[in-house]
This record gives sequence, C-alpha cells and structure tokens, in this order.
Amino acid sequence: MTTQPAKRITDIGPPHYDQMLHPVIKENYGKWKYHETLKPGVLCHVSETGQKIYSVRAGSPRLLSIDTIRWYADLADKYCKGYLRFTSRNNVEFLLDDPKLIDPLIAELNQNGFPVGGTNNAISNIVHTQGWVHCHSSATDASGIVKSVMDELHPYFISEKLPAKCRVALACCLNMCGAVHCSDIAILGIHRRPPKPKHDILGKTCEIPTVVASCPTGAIRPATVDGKQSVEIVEAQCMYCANCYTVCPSLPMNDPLNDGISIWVGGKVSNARSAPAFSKLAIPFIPNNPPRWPEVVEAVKNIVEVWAKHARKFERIGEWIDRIGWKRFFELTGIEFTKHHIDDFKHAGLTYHTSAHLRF
Amino acid sequence: MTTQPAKRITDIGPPHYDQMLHPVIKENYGKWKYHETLKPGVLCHVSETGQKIYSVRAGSPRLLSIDTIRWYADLADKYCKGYLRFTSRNNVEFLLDDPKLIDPLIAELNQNGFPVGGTNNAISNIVHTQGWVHCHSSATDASGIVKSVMDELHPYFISEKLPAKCRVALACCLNMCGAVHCSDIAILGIHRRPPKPKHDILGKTCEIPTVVASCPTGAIRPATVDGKQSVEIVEAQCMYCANCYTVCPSLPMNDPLNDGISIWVGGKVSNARSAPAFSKLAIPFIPNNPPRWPEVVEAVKNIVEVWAKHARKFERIGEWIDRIGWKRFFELTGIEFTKHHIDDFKHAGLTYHTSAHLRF
Amino acid sequence: MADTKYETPMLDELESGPWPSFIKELKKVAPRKPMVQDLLGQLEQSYEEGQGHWKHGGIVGVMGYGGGVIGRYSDLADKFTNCAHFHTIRVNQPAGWFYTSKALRTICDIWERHGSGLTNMHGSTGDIVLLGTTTSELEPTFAELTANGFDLGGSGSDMRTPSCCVGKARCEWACYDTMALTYDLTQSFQDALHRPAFPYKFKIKSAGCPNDCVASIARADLSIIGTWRDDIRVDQEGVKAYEKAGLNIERDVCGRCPARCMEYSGKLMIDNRACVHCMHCINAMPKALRPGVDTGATILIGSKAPIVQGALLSSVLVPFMKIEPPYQELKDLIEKMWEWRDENGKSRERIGELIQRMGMRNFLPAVGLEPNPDMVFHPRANPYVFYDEYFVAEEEGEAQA
Amino acid sequence: MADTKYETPMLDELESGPWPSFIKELKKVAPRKPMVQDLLGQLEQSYEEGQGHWKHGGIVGVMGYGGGVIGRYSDLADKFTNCAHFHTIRVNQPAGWFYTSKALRTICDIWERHGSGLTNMHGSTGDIVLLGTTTSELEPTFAELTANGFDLGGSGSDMRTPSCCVGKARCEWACYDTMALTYDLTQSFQDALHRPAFPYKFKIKSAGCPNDCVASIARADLSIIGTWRDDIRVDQEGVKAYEKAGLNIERDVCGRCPARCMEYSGKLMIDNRACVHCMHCINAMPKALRPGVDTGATILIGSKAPIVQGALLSSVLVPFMKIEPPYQELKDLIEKMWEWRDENGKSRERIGELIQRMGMRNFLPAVGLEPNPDMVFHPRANPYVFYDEYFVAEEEGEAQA
Ligand code: SRM
Ligand code: SRM
Ligand code: SRM
Ligand code: SRM
Ligand code: SF4
Ligand code: SF4
Ligand code: SF4
Ligand code: SF4
Ligand code: SF4
Ligand code: SF4
Ligand code: SF4
Ligand code: SF4
Repeated sequence: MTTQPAKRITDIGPPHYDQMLHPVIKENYGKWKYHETLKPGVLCHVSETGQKIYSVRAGSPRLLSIDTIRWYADLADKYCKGYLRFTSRNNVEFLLDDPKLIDPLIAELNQNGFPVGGTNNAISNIVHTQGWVHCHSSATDASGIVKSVMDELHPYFISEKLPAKCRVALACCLNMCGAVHCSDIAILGIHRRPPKPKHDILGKTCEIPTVVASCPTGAIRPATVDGKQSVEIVEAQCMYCANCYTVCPSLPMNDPLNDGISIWVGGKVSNARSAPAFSKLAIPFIPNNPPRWPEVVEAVKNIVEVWAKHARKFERIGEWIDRIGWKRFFELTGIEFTKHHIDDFKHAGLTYHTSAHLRF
Repeated sequence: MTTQPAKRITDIGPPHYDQMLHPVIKENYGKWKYHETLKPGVLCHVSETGQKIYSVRAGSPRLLSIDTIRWYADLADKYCKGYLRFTSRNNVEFLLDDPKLIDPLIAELNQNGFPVGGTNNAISNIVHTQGWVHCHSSATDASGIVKSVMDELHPYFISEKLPAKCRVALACCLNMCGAVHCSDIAILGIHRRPPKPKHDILGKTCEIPTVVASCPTGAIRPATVDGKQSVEIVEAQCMYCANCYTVCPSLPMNDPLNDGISIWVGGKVSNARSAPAFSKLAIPFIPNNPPRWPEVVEAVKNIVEVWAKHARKFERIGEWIDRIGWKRFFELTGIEFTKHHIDDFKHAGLTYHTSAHLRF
Repeated sequence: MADTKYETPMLDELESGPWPSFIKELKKVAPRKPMVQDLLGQLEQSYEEGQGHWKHGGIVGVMGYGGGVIGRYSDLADKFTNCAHFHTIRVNQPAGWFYTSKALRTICDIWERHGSGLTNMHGSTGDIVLLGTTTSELEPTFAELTANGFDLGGSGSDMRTPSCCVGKARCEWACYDTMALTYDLTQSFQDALHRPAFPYKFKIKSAGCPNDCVASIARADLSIIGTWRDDIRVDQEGVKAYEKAGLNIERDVCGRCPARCMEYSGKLMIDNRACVHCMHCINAMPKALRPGVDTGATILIGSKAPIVQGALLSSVLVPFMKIEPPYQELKDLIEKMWEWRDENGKSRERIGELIQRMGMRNFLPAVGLEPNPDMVFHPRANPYVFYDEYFVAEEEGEAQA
Repeated sequence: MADTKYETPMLDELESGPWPSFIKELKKVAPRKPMVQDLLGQLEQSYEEGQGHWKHGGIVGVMGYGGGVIGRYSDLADKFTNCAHFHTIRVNQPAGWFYTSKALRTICDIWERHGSGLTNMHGSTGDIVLLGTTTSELEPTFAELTANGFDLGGSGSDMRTPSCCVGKARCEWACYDTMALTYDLTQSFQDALHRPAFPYKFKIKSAGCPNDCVASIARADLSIIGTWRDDIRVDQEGVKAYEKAGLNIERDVCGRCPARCMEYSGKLMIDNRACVHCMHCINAMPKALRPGVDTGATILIGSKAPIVQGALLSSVLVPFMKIEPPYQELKDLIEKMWEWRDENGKSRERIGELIQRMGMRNFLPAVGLEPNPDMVFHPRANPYVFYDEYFVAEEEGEAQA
C-alpha cells in the first residue's frame, strides 16, 4: 500500500442521489401516478402533476469499458440533459423529458449495437457474475455464456410477447453471486469432482480444524499424508460445494473434465400472484463448451419456447409448471428426469410427493 | 403361559371376508353404481343390477362390552339378516336390504342411546386411543375426553349441516396411536416435564446406550448417580417426547401437574381438492380437568363453530384456513398466538413465512 | 353402583349425555367381572389424580408368536389386585370389518370365558382388540380363537395387521378390490405378522380411491390408494340434475378442482390429462360422475406418527400399478423393501425414516424402481448433487500410476 | 487484432451477434491497457482449457478499511505478467443507480488513471465494480474517489453496500422512499460497512413494493419490502377501459388473485381484508389501480445463497412498519440483530442460518419482537414444544429440600 495522503477522506458514503436526479424526477419525486409502455424498452411515467418522464432501457454486457460509459454519458448529455441510471438487472436507462428524442436515441443505440427492450413480458438482461474474467471459484465462465444466450434470446429482449416476465440468471459457482436460486431460468456452474488437496502445503496455508468444519456433509477428515499435516476427503460424501476451497486455497476444485453447467427453472422473486420461490433442477449437467456453449443456449431456448407455447397469460415458468406438474414439464421439454433430480440434502424428505394427486 | 394344546392351530390369518358379507353385497360386489344419503347416517348404495343396500351408521364408544356387541348381533339378526360391519372410525354399520326396516332400527338404536349419523358433512366418531384405561404412556385419558367432546358435538353427528367433513381425533401421548397428525381437529395429550430418572434401578432395567440414542434432541447423557450407572437429562433440551420412556421404564414421564392437552387443527387425509396435510398447533396447553375436561370441550366446540360460520361449501378446516390465513384463524377463534406455535424442530426453518403475502 | 366394588363419582359423571358412554360399557360387565370392577376403581383414582396407573410394557404372548399381545400390569396391583394383569389381545379383523352376528357372538363367548368382556371395535390399526386378561388366559384364548377361524394381529417389530376401506363391497368408487388384496397380503405374510423380525413395525393400509377412507397416506408404511388413468365417466344429464337441485357447479365443483381442469356451461368439460384424480368432482356429484375404467392403485411409502424424527405422510413410489391377483408385482416390491430395511434399518426406525435418512437415491435401486417426477413435489432446489464417478485426465492417470 | 498481444480466436467469436459483446469492451481499452491485453490472453487460455486461472483470494485493501477490495492474482503470472495483479475495487453506487454524465465521467477518468478501464455497472450486490488494478494503485484510486465524493463498498464480513429499487424516484407504486432509506442506512452504518467485524456478511436491500424489483427477498439478510394496509385505490372507469382494451378481468386478474378476493362484473369489488398485497391486480391495470395510502414496509430477515446449509428466502419479521426518517425503529432493530449475531453467530454463518440454528424462540426476544402468526406459513406441525419451566409438586419440593 502507498503511504497515507495528508488529508485522508474516509467514511463519506456514496454521493447523495439528489445530485443525480433529472429535474423532472426531482420535481415529481413520490408523485408518480401511473406508467405506460410506449413500446418495448420505452416506459412513460406520468405524475400527478401531469409531467412525464420517458425511460429508454438498453441492454448492456455489464462488463463495460470506460469508453462505453463515456459514450453513455455523451448520449445522456445529448438526449437526457445529462441524466441516466442503471437498473437492478444491469441495463442502462436513459431518462428523457422530450418524447421526440426517444426515436433518435434508440436509433443511435441500435446503430452501436445496443438493443432497446427488456420491459414487461420480455426477457431482460441476464444477472450474472465474474467467471473466468475475475473469479478464482468459477466452474464456468459468466460473460461468454451470457453473451451466447442473449444473442439467441435477443428477439425476446426487444419484444414483449411472452406470457409473463422471464428472468434468466447465471452464477459461475455454487456461491451463486448471481443469486440464481430464485430465477425463472438459472444457469449455474458446477463442479463434479471433490477437491484435490495439495497435501504438501495445506497444513501451512490453512487451519485444518476450520477446513474440517467447513464441510456441510462432514466429508473432510484431518490426515497426515507423506508426513505432512493435511486432510483427506471422503469422496463419496462430497457434493462439490467448494465451501472448503473458499476457506482453504489448497483444496482446488477446478477440473475441466468435470466442471460444467446445470440448468434450473421455476424460481421467482416477486410476490405477484404466487409467492417467491426457489429455482428447481431441470438439467443436472452440460459440459463446458466455449466459446459459445451451444448446448446451454439450446437448452435455455428450448425451455423458453416450450413455456411460451403452453403457458397462460401472466404465468411465469414456475407458475406454469405448478399448474401442469413437473411430469408434464419433463415430457414437454424432452428433458430426462434422473436420480439427480431427487433431493438428498437436509430437507430432502419434504420434497417427496405426499399425495395421490397425479396426472396420467 | 399354559402348555401347548395337542393340536395347535397357528398362522391361519383372519377369516375370509366372504363369509361375512350380506347376500346383496356378495351379489353386487364391485358392481355399485352410485349412492345417496337418505338422511344423516343412512346411506343407500345402488348397484348396476338395480339392487340396493342400505347402511345405517350408529355412533359407538369403541370401548364396547361384549354385552353391547351381542346386542348389535341381535339387531343385525332382527333387521339385517345377521350382517353388519364396523367403520374405519369405529362406528357400527347395519346393512339392510329392506328400507322399511330402517326407521324401526334407528328407533331401537336411539332408544338405547346409540345415535345415528356421522355421514357426509357431519362430525363422525372421534378416532382415539387407550388413555388411562389401558396405556402406560398416556398424558391424559382418551375415552373420557371423547365422551365429553362428543356429548357436545352430538348435534353435528346427527346432522349434515357443516360446510364439509370435520374429522376429530384424539391421542393420549405423542406416540399418536390415534394418528391425530392429520385431523381437522386433533386432541393430543402432552407431557411438559422431562422424565425423572429412577437412578437406583435404571442401570439394571435399561441399556444405557440405547436410552441415550433414543433421544431425538440428544438431551440424555450417561451419568453415575450415587455410585450407580444411570443417565442425566439436560432438561433445557428435552421436549417431552417420551421416546426415552418407551425404551426405558425407569424414565417415567407422568406428572399430573404438567401433563395435559394440546389442540391441533387443519389436517386432512383425503386427496379431495387439497392434498393430505398435517394438523398444526392451535392451543399449546390445556390442563387435564377430569371427568369432563370442560376447557377442551369448549375449545373444540369453538373451533368447529367459528369454522362452520365462516367456511365456504366444501372447505374443510385446513382449506378454510388456507384461504383466510392463520392470522385470521387466531383472530376469529380468539386463540392466542405464542412462541410455542413457532416450530423449532428439525425442519422449522421451512415454516418461516418467506413472502410478503400478508393480510392486514 | 351396588354392583361395583368402588365408589366412582367422577366416572359416573360420564354416564350421562347423548353420546354412548364407555363407563356404561364397563359397568355392563363389571357385575360379573371382578377385573373390571377393579379397573373402574383404578380409573377413578386416575381421574382423581390426573394420571394413569399402568406399568411399563412387559413381554407376554402365546407360544411361537412374537406379537399380538400387549402385556399390561397395574402399578397399584396391591390395591386393585383383580386388574393387576390387564393384557390385551389383538385379533385380526375380517377385511373391511364385516361380520355376521354369529362371528361376533363367537368372539364375545370366547372373551366372556377368558377375559374382561371389554373390547375395542376396533383398534386404531384395525384389529379387534380384546381388552384385559391375565397371562394364564392368553394361551387358552388363542386356542379358542384359532379353533374358530380367528388369528392374532401384530405388535412389536412386525408387519401389523393390514386394513382397508370397505372398497368394492359397498363403494362404487373402489378402483381395485381392497378387501381381496388385504386378505391376500395378510395370509401371504403370516410369518412377518406373527414373528417380529423387522427393525420396527410395518403397516399396510389399502384404500380404494383417493378419498382414502382408511387414512392410509397418514397411517401406513405402505399406502395403497386406488386411482384410474383414463377419463372420468360423465353422465351429462346427471350433472344437470345436480345443477337443478341447487349445486353451483361452476363455483363449487369447477372452482374447487385443484387442477382447474373443468369447465361448466350446461355441459361439463374435463381436461382429463390435467386432472389430478382428487375425487372432488365425483364426490360432489356421485350420481353423475364416476372414476374411469382403467383402474389400479398408486403405491406410496413411509407414513408414520411423529416419534422420533417427526411425522411423515406416505410419498409416491409407483404412480400407477394394476392391482390384480396374485398381486405378484406388489408382493415383490414389498419383499424387496423389507430386505432393504432389514439390511439398513436401525432398531425403532420406520421405513419412511430410513428413506429420509438414506435417500431415494439408495432406496430406489434397491427396490428396482426408476426415478420418476411423480415421486417428488418438485426437483431439488439445492445444488448439492452427488455423482457416482468423475473423469480423470490421462496425465493424472499416468501420474497416479 | 493488431492492438492486442495475443491471438484470441475463441474470444473473437464472441464479438458477433446482436447482444453487446463484453469482448468488444475488453478490446476497446486493450490497446492502451497492457493489463487488459494480458487479460485477453489469459481468458483465451481459460476458454481453450475450460478453466479459470485466478489464484485464491489474497487480502489487500486501503488503509483503515477492511473491505471494498477483492484481491486477485493470476496463476499464470509468469506468462501474463500485466495482469498478475488484477484486484477489483467496489465503490458505493448512488442510491437507485442514478447518475449524471459528469459523475460517470469522473469515475471513468479515475479508472483511466489507476486501473484497467474495465468495470461492472454494477456488481450483483449493487456496487460500482472497478475491475482490475494492482496493489499499488489501490490507495491512489481511493484518494481520488473520496476526493470526488465516492466511497468504497463492502466485502468480507461486514455490512455490504445496501441497494434499492428506483422507488419514489420513478415508480408510482413505491410505498416508502427506498432511496432515502438506503442512503440514510449506508451513511448511518459507515463503520459497519468499512470495517468488517461481523461473523459474516450482512446485506440490506430495499424494494418499494411487493414486486421486489431489487430481489431483496432472495438476496438480502435484511429485506425491506414496501406495502400498504388500507384499501387498494380503484378507478372503476379505468378498470372498464382495460376491459375494453381486451383484458379478461375475471379470468386474468380476479382468477389469478392469490387471495381470490376480487370479483368483477362491470365493477371491480375487492375484499381488502382478504387481499394479501401481491400487486398482481395493480400490475395488470396500472392506470386504474394503485396501492393504498397508509403505506410502510414489511421487514423480512435472512435470505442468502446456498452455501453452506442451503439457500434461504427472507422471512417475515415485522409485518408492517412505517418507514419514515429518522428510521429509528428500523435502525434499533438492525442494531439489536447485529448484537445478537455478534454474540451467537459462528464465522461464515449468515443471520438466516443462525436463526435456523437457534430458532425464532431465541431470536425474537433478543430483538424485542412478539411472536406473530405472520412470521410463519403455519404453526408447528410437530408436537415437540419446549417449555421454559415446569411445576414441581409441593411434596417433591420438600423431598428435594
Ligand atoms: C427498473 C427496475 C427497477 C430498478 O430499480 O432498476 C424495475 C422497474 C419496474 N418494474 Fe420491476 N424492475 C426491475 C427489476 C425487477 C425485478 C428484479 C430482478 O429481475 O432481479 C423483479 C423481480 C423478478 C422476479 O420476480 O423474479 C421485478 C418484478 C416486477 C414485477 C412483477 C412481475 C411478475 O409478474 O412476477 C412487476 C409488475 C409487472 O411487470 O407487471 C414489475 C414492474 C416494474 C415497473 C412497471 C414498475 C413501475 O411502475 O415503474 C417498472 C418498469 C418495469 C419493466 O421493466 O417492465 N417489476 N422487477 C428493474 C429493471 C430490471 C431490468 O433491467 O430489466
Ligand atoms: C365407511 C367408511 C369406510 C370404511 O371402510 O369404514 C367411509 C365410507 C364412505 N366415504 Fe369416507 N368413509 C370412511 C372414512 C373416511 C376417512 C378416514 C377417516 O376419517 O379416518 C376419510 C379421510 C378423512 C380425511 O380426509 O381426514 C374419508 C374421506 C371421504 C371423503 C373425502 C372428504 C373430503 O372432502 O375430504 C369422501 C367424499 C365425500 O364425502 O364427499 C368420502 C366418501 C365416502 C362414501 C360416500 C363413499 C361411498 O361412495 O360409499 C362412503 C360413505 C361416506 C359417509 O360417511 O358419508 N370419504 N372417509 C368410513 C366411515 C367412517 C365413519 O364411521 O365415519
Ligand atoms: C391399541 C392401539 C391404540 C388404540 O387404542 O387403538 C395402540 C396402542 C399402543 N401403541 Fe400405537 N396403538 C395403536 C395404533 C397405532 C397407530 C394408528 C394406526 O396403526 O393406524 C399409530 C400411528 C401410526 C404409526 O404407526 O405411525 C401408532 C403409533 C404408535 C407409536 C409411534 C410409532 C412411530 O413410529 O412413531 C408407538 C411407540 C412405539 O412403537 O414404541 C406406539 C406404541 C403403542 C403402545 C404399544 C405403547 C408403547 O409405548 O409400547 C400402546 C399399547 C397400548 C395398550 O396398552 O394397549 N404406537 N399406534 C392401536 C393398535 C390397535 C390395533 O392393533 O388395531
Ligand atoms: C462481484 C460479485 C459478483 C458480480 O459479478 O457481481 C461477487 C463476487 C464474489 N463473491 Fe459473491 N459477489 C457478488 C454478489 C453476491 C451475491 C448477490 C447479491 O449480493 O445480491 C450473492 C448471493 C446473495 C448472498 O449474499 O447470499 C453472493 C454470494 C456469495 C457467497 C455465498 C454466500 C453465502 O452465504 O451463501 C460467497 C462465498 C463467501 O462469502 O465465502 C461469495 C464470494 C464471492 C467472492 C468474494 C469469491 C470468494 O469465494 O471469496 C467473489 C469475488 C469475485 C471477484 O473476483 O471479484 N459470494 N455474492 C458481487 C459483488 C459485487 C458488488 O459488490 O456489487
Ligand atoms: S458465483 Fe462463484 S465463481 Fe462466480 S463470481 Fe461468485 S464466487 Fe466467483
Ligand atoms: S467440496 Fe463441499 S462437500 Fe466436498 S469436501 Fe469440500 S466442503 Fe465438503
Ligand atoms: S397414544 Fe400413547 S398413551 Fe395413547 S395408546 Fe398410544 S402409546 Fe398409549
Ligand atoms: S422425553 Fe424425549 S426429548 Fe426428553 S429426554 Fe426423553 S427422549 Fe429426550
Ligand atoms: S376410499 Fe374410496 S373406495 Fe374406499 S370407501 Fe372411501 S370412497 Fe370408497
Ligand atoms: S377428480 Fe379432482 S382434479 Fe380431477 S377433474 Fe375432478 S375435481 Fe378436478
Ligand atoms: S419494487 Fe415496486 S416500487 Fe420498486 S420499482 Fe419495483 S414496482 Fe416500483
Ligand atoms: S393485490 Fe393481489 S391479493 Fe390483493 S386484490 Fe390484488 S391480486 Fe388480489
């Protein structure tokens, strides 16, 4: 670290949002009355005062260069009096008070390869994580898969023709920084091989009791290997969660032959209609196939399309499956149901089907 | 045991039911087309052949003297060609082929204090257990409470005016021989004090490792008391399940000051409409108050009446609560919600309310 | 009260009221049964004190059988000497609890001779419960019972007496013959019933349709619940008749269909592929609707009361099985699950708990069943998937070698 | 490709297609950023091999702060020397992710000077993520950031950067001011944010209504979800307009209301006492329906990703709380739960897991809340109820004395 500057400023927190608000927003803060969608990606919020703010939402790779951010700033200056925002799904939203500028803005965005959409019953941006670009934990990449999948789902980003919202998310390991556990479709990187202890250095780099305690299934035991203090992994008890690796670098999990992707479906976050729900396992494993992961793209697309075809209005994927049952879901998507789909973790027994409500 | 008789017959199983069937039933076995209810407690089943069998259902204390059974036999001879049956809820059903005999049979039953009813949307007999009449485990009596409650619910037995079926059950301890865990209303005897080890004899009467292993919460530890091998109970960890007592007589649980009754609601067994469901805690504790347990009677009656008043057609108690929410259930019944209602056993966390679906 | 030995003021209060009184039952036999007189005395004391007075268990039985008798001793034996012993005998009921008056009288006569004269018709598991006798009367009672075609039920770690709903004998909805199956299973597994050799009890209950009138899904390790897989039979005229009679078909039938697969507008339309076979519409209009004709049963596994690890409901094992004599598929399945439990189960662990502990992953292959989405409410939500093996890179293989 | 050091044929394939390309982003700065050139090289190798090439963690940071920087080192440092260090800096976003072009340019300029020129707008927790710099640049970056009014976000076992939905700034449904609250909490708990002293991380997310556009119920230890407790405001003419426009109100609005508390026949009737505040009807007819005016929030606790004991959703703690400055009630509650966790939590145990482990029974009194049926889906189904004390008979007391 460099030496402390003379007058060190700390603990100031973020800038106050007030400085960042478009005048129309500032004036109508808390006074919004209703909104309408002018076209996919373009919202118009109308205030009690009659004033309106127009939002144009553009898709983003999230991993942005400062060049692109500067270009966003230029666009904001040109169309939005200098005001813009980002969304909770990492899209960028340009805030306009002049509806005439909407189409020119969209044209400029499109020209530069930034699609406008993601509103209402669209597939918005994929919430995702670091992958091979920045994380030590990843069982797969993040940005590359997102790019490949969104290239394919792009028609659903720029239109609003789906039965309901469909939220896709990706996390490159079980830590799930993409919080994929509650998504309509989740793409999750998984390991399938127990950690390979580096016996020579483990004792020096890690606290063995901490390592042992870190394993949720108790698969780790202290052991002396070649005269060195280390741990042994009871491989049959390991389900590759990598929690041990998080606490101990000498237990690497990466393994190209066994790492890959799993697909999960039917989760949601909103309380609209049905309660928030976890995503459930659809496809246990697809090998990593960079740079475009065609099998993953195909799997996601298939699920989206089968759902789009069969769901009723307002039915998100999980709500649709609730109605038709998992049996039909597997039939209609052609996905195989395997032993891996049956839970065997802590509360597994509660997922067993305790009724005679069956479809034939 | 007495000595073995010369020709010992074993393993013959029960008599074949064929011998026990009314001729009309035998002839129409498997050919029934539909049924109708002639009046509460009186069913008429109609066969494809056009033949009919009439069933008259009478309430029963279940604990029957052979005198009463002989009287049943007499009635069966008089009205039913000698055929009758018992139900899965321990009522007796007289099977008639002559509808003219129905009313005389009912008259005779009523005269002798045996009510006719229990069909359709009635409250049928209370499934129950041994209690102080026969069991070593009981935290309360069975037959006495059943008698007291049914005296009060009798109007609901002889009519069919409820919104749906309401199944009441009683078990005198957590073993739940009355299988009260899936009843609309369950009356359950509970202990509230840890077992009191008989240190002087425990080591001799019980296998200490078995005793220790029997405790689901790990509240039992081997201990030497006054020089004798025994166990100690970590009282704060004991939730009075009595499983240790079942495996070891030297850990008695009975304790009049602390034993009593809990009331559970909303369970069901049938798959009709909603899936089978467990009963949930309504009232954690009511002291034993023999001979008539007025507080228990009142509590059950209150729940029945509040439900009857508010439920829609075909809504069993659990289905009604599903619709209105537990908050309203507690409000409407005036039952207090306490910390005891919040689960803290194995899967407790899954009962926490993970949505913003709330009623105000 | 002259006929009983003890004053029983508290119990006497339970003689009044519209519901038949068990105290009256006791008093009916008490005059000729000293055992019951003492029982009344002891029970009165229990009522006064608020606690039972029976000692813990005690193993008694009949020769060659390991179950069927529950030993019971008073802890006030000095005071109530006549009910110092008060064992119960569990007797297998005829399937469906059907009796002739003759059969009932036979039992009464035997019990008059050898026991208290008190019974439960029936026990919660389904047995005829003969309530209260002494050790020395057990063998004679047994001899008379078997001589008259009756045999003992279960207790301890054995197969318990199977029981079933009235089924095809008197119910139009029975999707298979519950009584025939129950009789057959009881006979086929006599040894498992009479000689406890399991880690813990095993109960079988058979219901003819999803109404489950024998509570099998809550009270049996093996629950056999009838169902159909073709279309519900609809008599449209019958439906209209219900409407005319005042039933709100749209709201109360279609509106309560859990699959929301019905529509009514003069004609009842059912999307049978979506129907979950709950029985509601049929229950509501028994004269107009009937289950289909391609019938069988769903086999479910594992229900039990809460001790020790919490109550369980049975869960789907085989979504649909034809249930026809000689029931070989079902019997094979039962034997395989028993074998698996014998190998893996702990003492006092029900099969449902064992499956919870070891997982379907271990159980299914053992009983030769393929995973099926009907077995679960939903696939797993956690990412903790076990794999049986993994790939090893060639270099590694070499390195290791 | 001339501008980059390495051939990246696999990555190049990710430049085509209609979705904006992150590879293009990398390549935009690569010409002037050797770090990014090497990053491209290393990433290409990851793509070829199917695995990442970053080493495990590494603690780096700025003076006096325990969080906000994620240390990252290449395990191919010899080959890709320029990205041997590749730390990220997490910077607190303005609430609601609102920016002026000026503010954005300020950040870009700082990052031009001190880092890779790559960012995430934004990280999953909500921070501005400045992606990739060396240890020596951390302190200068920090100095420039604070000089310009920006501060670091969280990492490690601290309070993480709170985030929120757009709320009252642009949404008509916001039931409280999410941005004001988020700003205030972030400022009030600066110390907890910058100096990790918890057993594990703690996240706060604020959504203005039950639509939960910031996924708070799934991704925050403390989820603050706006709601109302009076009646939904209905403009009946507006409703009719939706009908005219083709919305099937009965089927698609009333029929999907989870409380089934709506009826429509020319007029929309809502039983507001039964309404569960799901937002569906309002979502479906935003011009006609609005939340009530007695607004506040539901406070929920405990969500997290699956590591270690399985994922959790947040669960109801306070069904309704008014959310108004100075937010004292909420802050007191937060501090009490932190205290309780500090005392009881294990390292790497989220508060949700701690509550799962110790039970609401222990947690509620610690934070001064009474049990409430809204906290649970349903009361317990198992009979394993603990009591704090029991009665002791007088004799016993004496005997013991
Ligand atoms: C801008 C944003 C909030 C922000 O602060 O950034 C936002 C804004 C709006 N949301 Fe949202 N939601 C935003 C993320 C979310 C999320 C969070 C997420 O996806 O991680 C959810 C929960 C998703 C889930 O359940 O899994 C979410 C669930 C909703 C819903 C409920 C949808 C449902 O049927 O389940 C609505 C209501 C609707 O669309 O009918 C809604 C409605 C809206 C409205 C219409 C609210 C309003 O009146 O302004 C806004 C425009 C919506 C649109 O995109 O059609 N918003 N919305 C977020 C845009 C993300 C994006 O770039 O696509
Ligand atoms: C006789 C008996 C079977 C037996 O083999 O003994 C029986 C017989 C019939 N049941 Fe049952 N049920 C019998 C115990 C049960 C049980 C088991 C129990 O209570 O422990 C259940 C499951 C209860 C539960 O869900 O908790 C049961 C749930 C039903 C249902 C579903 C009711 C519901 O809406 O949930 C029906 C359908 C109906 O009544 O509409 C039904 C319908 C019937 C029908 C109408 C079937 C028929 O067509 O014959 C029979 C006359 C019913 C009546 O009482 O109104 N039966 N029925 C049992 C009578 C017990 C008694 O004495 O009252
Ligand atoms: C007699 C009967 C109650 C009744 O009044 O009807 C009964 C009585 C006893 N049961 Fe039971 N159980 C009876 C049906 C049940 C049922 C209901 C059923 O079978 O449908 C259950 C709940 C379902 C189940 O099996 O889970 C039941 C669950 C238990 C349990 C808890 C088992 C468990 O796994 O959770 C015990 C405890 C034990 O086995 O150690 C138990 C133990 C006992 C013992 C043997 C007491 C003991 O701790 O050893 C009781 C003897 C009482 C006595 O003195 O006669 N009894 N027991 C029932 C048997 C009569 C019959 O054969 O027909
Ligand atoms: C950068 C970011 C992903 C992203 O691409 O956006 C991220 C990146 C990492 N997360 Fe995360 N997490 C990020 C948001 C999340 C979220 C989402 C959220 O906050 O809404 C989650 C799920 C929600 C939750 O908190 O449960 C999340 C759950 C985890 C976990 C699992 C925690 C758990 O209790 O289950 C870990 C493991 C750990 O803490 O040891 C983790 C650990 C990590 C580490 C520090 C890796 C590690 O094992 O130590 C990652 C560093 C990557 C890197 O090299 O930069 N990260 N992490 C997100 C933070 C950016 C920001 O500050 O805005
Ligand atoms: S999900 Fe895993 S691999 Fe991906 S950024 Fe988070 S910790 Fe790293
Ligand atoms: S990966 Fe998970 S399950 Fe496997 S040893 Fe490590 S901590 Fe245990
Ligand atoms: S419920 Fe308990 S006390 Fe009652 S009979 Fe069964 S084991 Fe005995
Ligand atoms: S009663 Fe139950 S919890 Fe208490 S010590 Fe005995 S086995 Fe353990
Ligand atoms: S379970 Fe079905 S078949 Fe059996 S009696 Fe009940 S309704 Fe009839
Ligand atoms: S049986 Fe049940 S699920 Fe099937 S159509 Fe009838 S009501 Fe619906
Ligand atoms: S959570 Fe509610 S208040 Fe916030 S943006 Fe979404 S819809 Fe609007
Ligand atoms: S907010 Fe939801 S629950 Fe309330 S009336 Fe509207 S749709 Fe029904």
